[in-house]
Amino acid sequence: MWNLAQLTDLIHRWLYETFPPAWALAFEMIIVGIAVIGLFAGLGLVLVLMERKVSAFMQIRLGPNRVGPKGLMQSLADTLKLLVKEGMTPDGVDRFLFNLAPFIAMIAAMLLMAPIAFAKDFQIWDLNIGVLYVTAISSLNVIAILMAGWSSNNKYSLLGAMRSGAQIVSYELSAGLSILTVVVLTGSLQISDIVTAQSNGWWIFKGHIPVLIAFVIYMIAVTAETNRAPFDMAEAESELTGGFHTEYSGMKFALFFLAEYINVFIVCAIGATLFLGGWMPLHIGEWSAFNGIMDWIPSSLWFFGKTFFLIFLMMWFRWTFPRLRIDQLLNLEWRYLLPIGMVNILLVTVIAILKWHF
Amino acid sequence: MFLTRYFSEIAEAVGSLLKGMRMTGYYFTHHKEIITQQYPDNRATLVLPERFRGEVVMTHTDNNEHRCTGCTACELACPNGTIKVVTKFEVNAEGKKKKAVDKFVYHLELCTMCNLCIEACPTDAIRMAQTFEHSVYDRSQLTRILNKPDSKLQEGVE
Amino acid sequence: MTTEALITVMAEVAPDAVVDTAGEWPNFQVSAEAWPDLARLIRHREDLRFDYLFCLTCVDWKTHLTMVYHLSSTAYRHTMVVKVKLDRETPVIQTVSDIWRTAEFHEREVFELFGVNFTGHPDLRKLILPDDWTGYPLRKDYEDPVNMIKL
Amino acid sequence: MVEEIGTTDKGELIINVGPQHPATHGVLHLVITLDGETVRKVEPHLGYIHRSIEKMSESLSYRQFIYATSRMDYLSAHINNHACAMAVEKGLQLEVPERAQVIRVLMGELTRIASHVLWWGAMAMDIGAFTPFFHAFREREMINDIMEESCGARLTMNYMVPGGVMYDIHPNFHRRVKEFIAQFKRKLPEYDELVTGNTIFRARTRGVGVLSKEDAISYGCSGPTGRASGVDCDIRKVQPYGIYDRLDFQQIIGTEGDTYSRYLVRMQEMRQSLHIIEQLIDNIPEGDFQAKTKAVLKVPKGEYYSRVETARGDFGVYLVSEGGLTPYRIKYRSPGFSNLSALDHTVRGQKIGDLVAIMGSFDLVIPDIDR
Repeated sequence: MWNLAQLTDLIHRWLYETFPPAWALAFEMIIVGIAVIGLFAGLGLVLVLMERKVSAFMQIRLGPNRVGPKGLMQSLADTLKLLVKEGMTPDGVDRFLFNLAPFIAMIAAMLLMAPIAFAKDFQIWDLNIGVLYVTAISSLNVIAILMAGWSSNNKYSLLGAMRSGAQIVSYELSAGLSILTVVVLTGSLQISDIVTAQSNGWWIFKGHIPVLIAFVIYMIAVTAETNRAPFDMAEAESELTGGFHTEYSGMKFALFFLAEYINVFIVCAIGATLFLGGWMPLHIGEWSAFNGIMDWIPSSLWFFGKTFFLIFLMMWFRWTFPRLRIDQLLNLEWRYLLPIGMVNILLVTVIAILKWHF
Repeated sequence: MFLTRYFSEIAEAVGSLLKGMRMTGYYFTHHKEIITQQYPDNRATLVLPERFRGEVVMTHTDNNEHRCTGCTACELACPNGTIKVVTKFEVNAEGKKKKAVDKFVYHLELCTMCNLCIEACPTDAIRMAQTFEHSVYDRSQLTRILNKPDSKLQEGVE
Repeated sequence: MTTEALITVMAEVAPDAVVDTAGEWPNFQVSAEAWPDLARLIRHREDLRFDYLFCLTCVDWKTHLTMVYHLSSTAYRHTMVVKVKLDRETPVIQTVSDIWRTAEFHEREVFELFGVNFTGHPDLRKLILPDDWTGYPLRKDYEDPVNMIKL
Repeated sequence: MVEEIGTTDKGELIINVGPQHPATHGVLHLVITLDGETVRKVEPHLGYIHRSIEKMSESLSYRQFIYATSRMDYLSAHINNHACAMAVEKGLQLEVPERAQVIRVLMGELTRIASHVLWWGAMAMDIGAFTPFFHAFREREMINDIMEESCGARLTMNYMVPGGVMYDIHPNFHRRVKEFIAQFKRKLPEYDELVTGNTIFRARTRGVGVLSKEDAISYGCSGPTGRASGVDCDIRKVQPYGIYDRLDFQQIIGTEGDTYSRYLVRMQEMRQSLHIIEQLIDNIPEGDFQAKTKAVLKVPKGEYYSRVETARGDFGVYLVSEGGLTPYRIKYRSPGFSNLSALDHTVRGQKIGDLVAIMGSFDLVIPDIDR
C-alpha cells in the first residue's frame, strides 16, 4: 500500500540535499507547523459540523443544511463570522492575561499534536516518553481556563474557572491511571512501541476485562477533562451562562472553541492509540490471511476511523445526559473512578507480570 | 454488604445511562422521525388552517365593492385601539345624505389578533386573513387602509 | 365547615365584624386595629385553621382603600373574605407576613401599587416598580402621561 | 460600597442572575448571595415585563379584558381565559351550554399537557440535557396545531367568550386529538427513559430543594409545586368548576416535596390530563357552543371571584364591579407569584446548580409573575 513514510522521507532527503542542515531543519519545522495549523483548522471545521449534525439527528432536527451542499460549508461560514467580529476586551479585565489565555489554550492543544501517530511511520515526534508527555501537556489546559476565568473580572467566569480547576485536577488522576494500564502491559511509554505491541490484537481485546474497565474510565475521565457535557461544569450554560468564556467574543472565543474541539480530538486519538491500536489495522493473533486483508485499508483511515468513533461516543454522551453538579462530579471521581482505577491497575500489573494477556 | 451495594449502584446507574443512549441512538439512526419543516422552502405547500388569525382584511368583490357601512362596531370592540374608522357623508341616489366609510385604518402593529372585531361586525365586512409574514423595515408600513381606493359599499348592505 | 357555622364561629371570635353574605363566600369587615389579633386567631384556632391566604389585594374606592384577604383552610376547605377599611391619605395596617408568609410578596406589591404601609413587614421595598418611582399606579386617580395609553 | 464590590462583608459573592440568563426563562432578575458554590440568599427583583394588566383591564369592557390574560401565563392562556370568562359569567349568572363546557375543559387539558411538555423540556435543559427540549416540542407542536385549527391561534388563543367559546370546534378536531393521544401514549415512556430514569437526573433532583407541607401552605404554593409537598390544592378537585366534578381523574399528590417529587407530579398530571381528554373526546354533547348574550355586557354591582387550576396552579380572578361597562377593579391571583416567594426559602443552603434545577421544577413563567 501507499505509504506516507515514503513521502516524508522524500521531502526530508530533498531538503537536506538542497540546503545546509540548519536551513533544512528550519524548513522542516515550518512545514510541520503549517501542517499542524492546517490540520487544526480542518479538524475544527469538521468537528464543529459533526457535532452540530450529530446533535441535530439526536434531537430529531436536520441541523445545518443551507450553506453549501447539505450544509457542509456551515462551519466555514461560522469561522468567517467569528473572524470579522470585533474582538472585544471588556473594561476592567486584566488585559494581558485576558488576551493571553486563548493562546495558551491553543498552544497547549497544539503541543499535544506532536507525539500522535496519524498513520504508519507518520508522526511529528516519536519521543520515548510520548504518553508521559501527553499527560503532562494536557494539564496545561487548566491554566488557560483559570487565567481566562480570573482575568475576565466576572463572577460567573471565576466560578467556572474554579470549578474547572477542581475538576481537571481530580480527573487527571483517573485518566493517568487508566493510561498506565496500557503502559504496564506494553512496558513502554513510546507511542510507536505501544502501537506495534498491538500488531497481534488491540489491547482492549487482548487485556481481558481490566483493560476494558480502564477504557471506560478513560473515556469518562477525558470527557471530564475536556470540559464536555455531562461534565461541562466550567461552562454550565444554564447555570453560569458560559463560565470561563462568558466575556470572550470574536476570534478569542473562537480560539477557546477550537481548542476544546482539538482537545477532544487529541484525547480520542490517544484513547484510540492506547486501547484500539492507533493506526494498527484490526489484527487477530497470527491469522496472517485476515491480517493481510486488513492491511489493505490504509493505516491513516484506521486511525481516523477509530478516533472519530470515540469522538462520536463523546458527542453521544453530551447530547444524552444531563449535567452533574459540582459535588457529585467530584464524588464520582473520588468514590467510584479512582478506587476502581486503582484496583484495576493492580489487576493489570498481575496480568502483565504473569503474561496472562494474549 | 457494602461492596455488593457499591457495585449494584454502579450497574444500575450505567444501565439507566445506556437506556438514555439507546433512545438518542435510535433517533440518530432513524432519520424518518425528523420533524423539521423546511420553511421558507415549503412556502408553496404550507397550508394554514382557515381559522388562523394573521391579520384583519376587508373582503372586496370583483367589482371593488365592500360590505363596510362604517358603523364603528369593530372600533368599539377592539381592546387596543387597532382600528380607526374614518367616516364621511355620501349623497346617495335619492339625494339623501348617508354615513359611509372613508378610510378604514388598521394598525397591524397594535393588533393582538383577538378576533373581537370580526365577531362584532354586523355585516361581515372584515375577516381574518391567514398571512403571517408581517415583518417590515419600517413601522409605518404596518398601518394599513383596508378599504381599497374607490371601492363602494355593496348593494343591499345596511 | 358550612357558611352558617363559619358565621356563627366568626361572630364569637370577632363580634365587631360586619358580615356580608351576598357573594360566594362570607365577607367580614373588621377594623385595622382588630385585624392583627384576629388574623393570628383564625390562623391557629383549631376549628377555623385558615392557613392558606390565596389572595391579598387592595381596592381603591376613591374615598377609602379596602384591604381584601381571601382565606381558606386546607384542612376544612372553608373559605372566607376579610376586608379592612383603610384611610386613603395615610393607609397603615399591620403586616400578616409573619402569619402567612405568602403575604410578604403580596404586601410588597400592594405597598407599591396602592401605597399601603405595612407595619412590621420584614422587607418593605418596591418589588415591581423602579426604586425612584413616584405615585401609586393602581389608585384610581393615578395619571401617567407617558406609560398610560388612553384609548 | 458593598454593592459596588459585589461581595458582602462576610466575603460572600453577590451575583445577578438575570434579567438575561439562560435559566430564568424570561426576564426574571435574581440577586443571589453565594458562599463558594452554596447559595445563601435569593432575592427576586421583578417588574421587567410588568404591563399592569390589572390597570389596563379597568378600562376594557367585559368582552375585551379576557384577551389580556392570555399574555400573563402564556403557556396556559386558555385556562386563564376560562377563569376570566367564569368570573363574568358568575356576575351575569349566565348558564354556559354543556357543549361549551366540554370544549372548554378539553382545550384546557390540552393546554395543560402542552404546558407540562414544554416544562419537561425546559427543566431537562436547565439541568443540562438539551435533547429532551426538542423531543418535547414534537408533541407540543401537535397540540399547537390542534389549537391553531380550532381556536385560530397557537399560543394566545382568546377562544373563550363570556357564555361559551368563540366558535365551534373544527371538524378535524376529533381525528387530530385521537392522533395526539396515540402519539403521546407512545412517547411518554420515551420521556421516562430519556430523563426520569437517568441516574444523573435523579442525583440532581432527589432531596434537592425540599419544601415542607407547612411551608408550602404558608407560602401559598399551589399547583404541582404545592401538591409535590403534599398539599391537596388542585382546584379541579377541591373547588370544582366547569364539569370537573363529573370527570374521573386523580389529584396527584407527592410526598417528598423535593425537586424530583415536583417533577413526578407533573409527569403524572400529564397522564391524568390525557385520561380526561380520552373520557371527553367521544362524548362531546350536541348543542350550542355559546350562550345567547347581549352585545354589551354589564355585570351587576358586586364582587366575584373565580378560581381555576392552571398548569402552574391556583389562578384566581377577583372582579369588583360597580355595575358599569368596565370592571371597577380586577385582581389576578397568579400562581407563579406565590410560588416564587417560596424560592428563597427553598434554595437556601443548596448549590448554585440546584438553584437552576429548583427554578426549573417551580415552572416559573415570568409574565405570570409580573402580570
